[in-house]
Amino acid sequence: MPILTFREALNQAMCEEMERDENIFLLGEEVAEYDGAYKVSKGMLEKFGPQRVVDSPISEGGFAGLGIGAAMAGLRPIIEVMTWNFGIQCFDQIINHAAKMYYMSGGQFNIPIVFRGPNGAAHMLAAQHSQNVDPLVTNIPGLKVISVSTPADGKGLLKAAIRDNNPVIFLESEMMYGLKGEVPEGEHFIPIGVGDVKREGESATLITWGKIYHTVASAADKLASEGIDVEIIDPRTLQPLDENLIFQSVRKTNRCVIVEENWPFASVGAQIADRIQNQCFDYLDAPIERVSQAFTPVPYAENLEHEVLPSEEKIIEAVKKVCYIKTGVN
Amino acid sequence: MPILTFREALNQAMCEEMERDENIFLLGEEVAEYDGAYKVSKGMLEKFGPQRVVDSPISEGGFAGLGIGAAMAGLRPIIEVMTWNFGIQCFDQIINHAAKMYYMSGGQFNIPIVFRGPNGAAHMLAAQHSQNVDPLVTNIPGLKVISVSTPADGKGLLKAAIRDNNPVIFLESEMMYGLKGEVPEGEHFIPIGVGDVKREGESATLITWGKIYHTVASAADKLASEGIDVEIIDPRTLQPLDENLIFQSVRKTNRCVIVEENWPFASVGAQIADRIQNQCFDYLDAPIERVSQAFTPVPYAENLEHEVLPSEEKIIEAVKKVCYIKTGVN
Amino acid sequence: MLLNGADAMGSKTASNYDGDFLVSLYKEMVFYRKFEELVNLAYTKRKFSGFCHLHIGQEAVCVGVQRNLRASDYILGSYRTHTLAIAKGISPTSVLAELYGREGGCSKGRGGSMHMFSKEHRFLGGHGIVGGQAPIAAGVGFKIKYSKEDDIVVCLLGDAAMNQGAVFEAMNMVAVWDLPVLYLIENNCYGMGTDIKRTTNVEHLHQIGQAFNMPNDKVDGMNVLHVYEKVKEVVGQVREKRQPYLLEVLTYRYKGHSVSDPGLYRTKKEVEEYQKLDPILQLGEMLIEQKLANADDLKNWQREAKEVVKAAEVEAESSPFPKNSDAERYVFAE
Amino acid sequence: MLLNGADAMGSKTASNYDGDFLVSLYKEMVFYRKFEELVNLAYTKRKFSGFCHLHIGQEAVCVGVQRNLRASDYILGSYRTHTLAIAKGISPTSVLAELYGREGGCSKGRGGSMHMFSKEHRFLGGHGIVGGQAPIAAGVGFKIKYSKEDDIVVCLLGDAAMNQGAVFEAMNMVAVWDLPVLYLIENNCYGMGTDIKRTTNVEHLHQIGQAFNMPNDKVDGMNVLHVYEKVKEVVGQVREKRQPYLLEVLTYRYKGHSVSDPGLYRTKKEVEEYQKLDPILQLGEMLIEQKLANADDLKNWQREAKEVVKAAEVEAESSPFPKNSDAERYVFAE
Ligand SMILES: Cc1ncc(C[n+]2csc(CCOP(=O)(O)OP(=O)(O)O)c2C)c(N)n1
Ligand SMILES: Cc1ncc(C[n+]2csc(CCOP(=O)(O)OP(=O)(O)O)c2C)c(N)n1
Ligand SMILES: [Mg+2]
Ligand SMILES: [Mg+2]
Repeated sequence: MPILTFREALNQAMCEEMERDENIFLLGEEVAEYDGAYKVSKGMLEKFGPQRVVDSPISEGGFAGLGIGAAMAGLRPIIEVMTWNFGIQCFDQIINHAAKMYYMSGGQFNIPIVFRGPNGAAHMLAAQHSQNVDPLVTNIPGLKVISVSTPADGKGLLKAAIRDNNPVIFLESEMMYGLKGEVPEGEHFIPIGVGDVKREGESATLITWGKIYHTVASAADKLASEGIDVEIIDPRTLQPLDENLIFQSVRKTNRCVIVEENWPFASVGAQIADRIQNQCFDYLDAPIERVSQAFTPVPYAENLEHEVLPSEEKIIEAVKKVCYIKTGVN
Repeated sequence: MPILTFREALNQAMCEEMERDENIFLLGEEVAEYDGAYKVSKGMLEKFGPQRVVDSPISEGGFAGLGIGAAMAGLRPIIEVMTWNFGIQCFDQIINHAAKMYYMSGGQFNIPIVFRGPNGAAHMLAAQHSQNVDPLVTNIPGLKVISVSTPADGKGLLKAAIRDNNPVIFLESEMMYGLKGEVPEGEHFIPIGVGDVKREGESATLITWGKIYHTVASAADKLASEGIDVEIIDPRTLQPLDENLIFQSVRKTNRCVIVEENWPFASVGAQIADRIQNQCFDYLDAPIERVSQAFTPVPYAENLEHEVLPSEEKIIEAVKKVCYIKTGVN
Repeated sequence: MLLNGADAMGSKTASNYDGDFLVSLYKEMVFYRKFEELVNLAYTKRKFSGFCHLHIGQEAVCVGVQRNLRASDYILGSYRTHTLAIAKGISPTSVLAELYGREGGCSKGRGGSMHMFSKEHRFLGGHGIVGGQAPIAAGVGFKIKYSKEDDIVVCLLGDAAMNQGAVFEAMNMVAVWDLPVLYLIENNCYGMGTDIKRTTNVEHLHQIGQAFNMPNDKVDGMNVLHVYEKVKEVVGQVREKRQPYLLEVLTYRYKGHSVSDPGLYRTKKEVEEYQKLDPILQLGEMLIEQKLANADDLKNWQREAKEVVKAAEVEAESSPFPKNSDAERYVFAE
Repeated sequence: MLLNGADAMGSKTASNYDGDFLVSLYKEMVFYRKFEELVNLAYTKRKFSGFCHLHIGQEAVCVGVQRNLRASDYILGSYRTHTLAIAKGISPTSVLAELYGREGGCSKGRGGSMHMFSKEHRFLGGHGIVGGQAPIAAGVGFKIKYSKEDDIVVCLLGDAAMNQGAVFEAMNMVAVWDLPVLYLIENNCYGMGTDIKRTTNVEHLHQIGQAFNMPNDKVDGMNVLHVYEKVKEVVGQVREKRQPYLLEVLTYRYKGHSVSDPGLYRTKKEVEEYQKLDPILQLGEMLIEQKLANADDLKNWQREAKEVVKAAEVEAESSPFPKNSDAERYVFAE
């Protein structure tokens, strides 16, 4: 299977879909002549021309709405936000308009649109460039939300997002664009709402998604060398959430740690924990533990940033806690 | 004690504080000459003049930022959003600026500001006028969040919010402005972060806040008549949350229902459930149940709206469920 | 004090028009007025609830649009669009059924007063967030250009909506990309209780178009013939040049911002002054002057309109409420 | 092709100025340049990370502001504000310490390149959201008026920031409320890789002020004397009239948008053309012409500046990293 970087996989997904359907277009800041701020749309201007790959002004709220209008009239926009920090400027259009249009028009105007871009902390970008919006968008009915961790999932789910007839929020990560992985050619398509068992195991269930998955995976390797054999569930789609996959795993392992690279309060992790306690109450041998960001704006200084983000050590510690294994720290 | 409506109690809080400190001003759409869209600022223009009670253009993002700037320079703004549906337009300024300024300036620029206004569904206002933002703002470090259910709490906590040296999100409800209750005169001050036991009981803990509290209270009366004696905890402040008060109650009753007038996913209710399962694991005799809105945009038609919002019946049913009492429905 | 400056309708006067045409304009406006009067009454009688914003006084705008657009052109507006929806072809019955929260409503009772929609009639809402429709309209213009079609979009905005950043961003994009969008400001002098002069700094709102080098002008919105001619000209220009336009219609709303607003922020006298310029009144006088009708005709037409609206109401009320079990439909399309 | 139109500096020429003054301007600009060159190098050497936006080519703007503001006036800017911070009085050492993520940084290492702050110097950021500082600046203006003070606010914005709705909303409010805010557009021709001509429709960005009836003008930003005079005039006007102003400074950035941008969207030739107009070069030639300096002097001053910056770096690097245990400080004030 071909090995692609994350950005290549996403690029391939968009190109394949745009070749298939000429109503699809890509619009955002720097997506055309600059090949994308993070080069995700590299070569697409050349391939599809300036009508279908459109550089926008720095007017996030405006062009989000423009995408929604184009979708109402029959196109299928892909809107790139340079990062989701700026995507917050689209919230009025996404939350008040895109998410509600189909319902409030009594089923007349569905909005087939994808809003995509990098999300969450990268490296030393400080408070205004490190926001993870996943809890904010998953709370809203009418939006589908995807957060991917591997190039293959990226391709398969971006294709699904583009073909979906509803607004889809697609969350990427600056730090992952260069990450390589095997990516199936052509019609590689992963249905929205289907999670993935990224690692099988018996000792405990680790639930995670997005960039931090890779930290979880390496923590799992370390744990394995200590004889702790965790299962990793990556829901991939956060909205709708593949709850059954999660419940099955927890009912098997009886222990669960949720790892998210975000603030803990009213987060996706909180939601998952609640669903598990409610649906797997009698199966749990220990309280569900969560690893998330310290509840502070993300600092610039490298040491502080490391301090507030989830880390391998914190994950390992949490797994040991649910397994009732004493660590030096506890 | 004087009986006041909710709007009078809030008005009193603002007036008392503005009399005390001339750096406090009120700004928002229709707050001055119109006395407020919901008459919360009635008479304030006359009392304080047009410099301190300011009608703004319909520029939510802009005047949110204006408030932040005024706060950086030494004033203490109260910014009224006509409803929180439009407050979403302030999110870039609230989330990216107000919440992060103190941290990213290394402790130099704190932002003493209150953003207040009605929140959540009212009656037949349809999808774009029924949004409850509590999960969206509680996820953000650097913001304090208050959601009140009685006139007295409204006064005491609005005074605390105005005196706080940080951004405070203060959530009210159109439907409650006319609600009456006893309100202490003068220096009635409720510290932020302190919850309230609104009703004592042994059978189960009901956790709720904001307008839906009143539905919960009447459900509690009905349950009492059936011999089910619930305790009602109203955290009042959602961020920071008075977790200990919640834990104490659940450790006593061993059963818990969380009722929120909002969508369930990644909500404040989910957060509370997670904290309880984590901290009261061995005390729980039943899974925590949650009552919340159906996961749909809020419909206009009265019957549909009733259908999707939490109701007395749904609350009673959930309480019986955690008490393992069979109902007709289950 | 009243309308800010007049406007050209070329050398045309009422006598340039066909009599039947003028009568039909009259009847059309009367219909809109009677429709909103019934809605007002129904709301007061609590036949429905929520917010309810009436268009009374602003009827000439609907005519301007109704007469100059093609069925395939698109319209978007604010929450004050019961009659605009009718002007675009949606049946009065289904607008009323929508107000009454019925399955037969043009948005199946899910949207209500602020959210009229009809895909069939290319009526793209009915929007409740002030100015929110402006970027959406830009997107519809984008689609038209993208697909090389020759339709246009009209996006109606209130005067106070001009202070929304989203509206500026939208106008900038349509200007830069040459999209066929007519932004039509209904300047009814107030945003809720706030005189627009208190929240903008330009003399005329259409001058905001200068920030985008967008052609712009204003028209007397109390004179239906002026509105008709100006909208015709401007629609023609947008359609031909495939470029946007910003048109300010100077009008006035007689009723409160919404039915529950007592309107204490303006004098009775001010309202009365505007009512002297009432578009229906003005055209009625013209009809009589031109001997196209007499006072009884006018009265009859008004009665007839009232009857049609009444009949529509009866029909609307016979539409069923949505089924409770359908509450969770229409969240996602297949 | 290059700068869009000239601008008045009255009848003044270089000979109108005191020689020491001209020399001091030169040294000031050289200092900013050398500072950013060191920052560039340090970033390339990975002494710090994150985003890093340099101001090289735009030095005259800092001078314009530095020379015409009082210590009690306020400044806000974007993420491209290392040297603007210095211009407002923040020590070069603490700017560098901030870049290096040290406790001694002007934001205690919490903010980094994009978030310089100093309460003492009334430097209110250092903002990372394009245009986000514009409404905040309006609020500072509001406070000044509220408290009847006589300071003013200068808010710097990039050319591309003019497409942000928040900026429009802010300009409208300062215009309506007569707030003493000078919005200063640094038009360096690009927003990242996008030529500003591709995303706005006006010939000159300052014309956007027309939408708010706000006085506005432009100035050649490559000529430091022009900038000095124009900013002086405009600052004086804002201070005296207590009304806002929109000033466009036509300038150019030589380096990439950020240090990691190779700048492929423009030709080498274009950059070179602008560099011929370099403000430091121009003033240096003037000094020589006026016999206020010779080539060696210029070189010496450049060397001196470099040394001062180098020393500042050494000092900055001796500042400790923040304590890990302090990671959760500064979320809330007492
Ligand atoms: C973003 C936003 N802010 C505030 C409101 C509340 N609101 C509804 S209508 C209105 C006044 C709008 O006035 P204008 O644009 O002139 O339209 P008109 O009502 O006069 O037709 C306001 C403030 C809203 N719906 N949306
Ligand atoms: C709201 C927002 N959108 C996008 C970005 C990403 N971004 C950072 S700088 C920039 C270009 C801004 O150009 P301009 O305003 O001309 O300032 P310059 O960089 O030229 O100084 C962009 C798009 C951002 N920081 N904020
Ligand atoms: Mg109006
Ligand atoms: Mg620029």
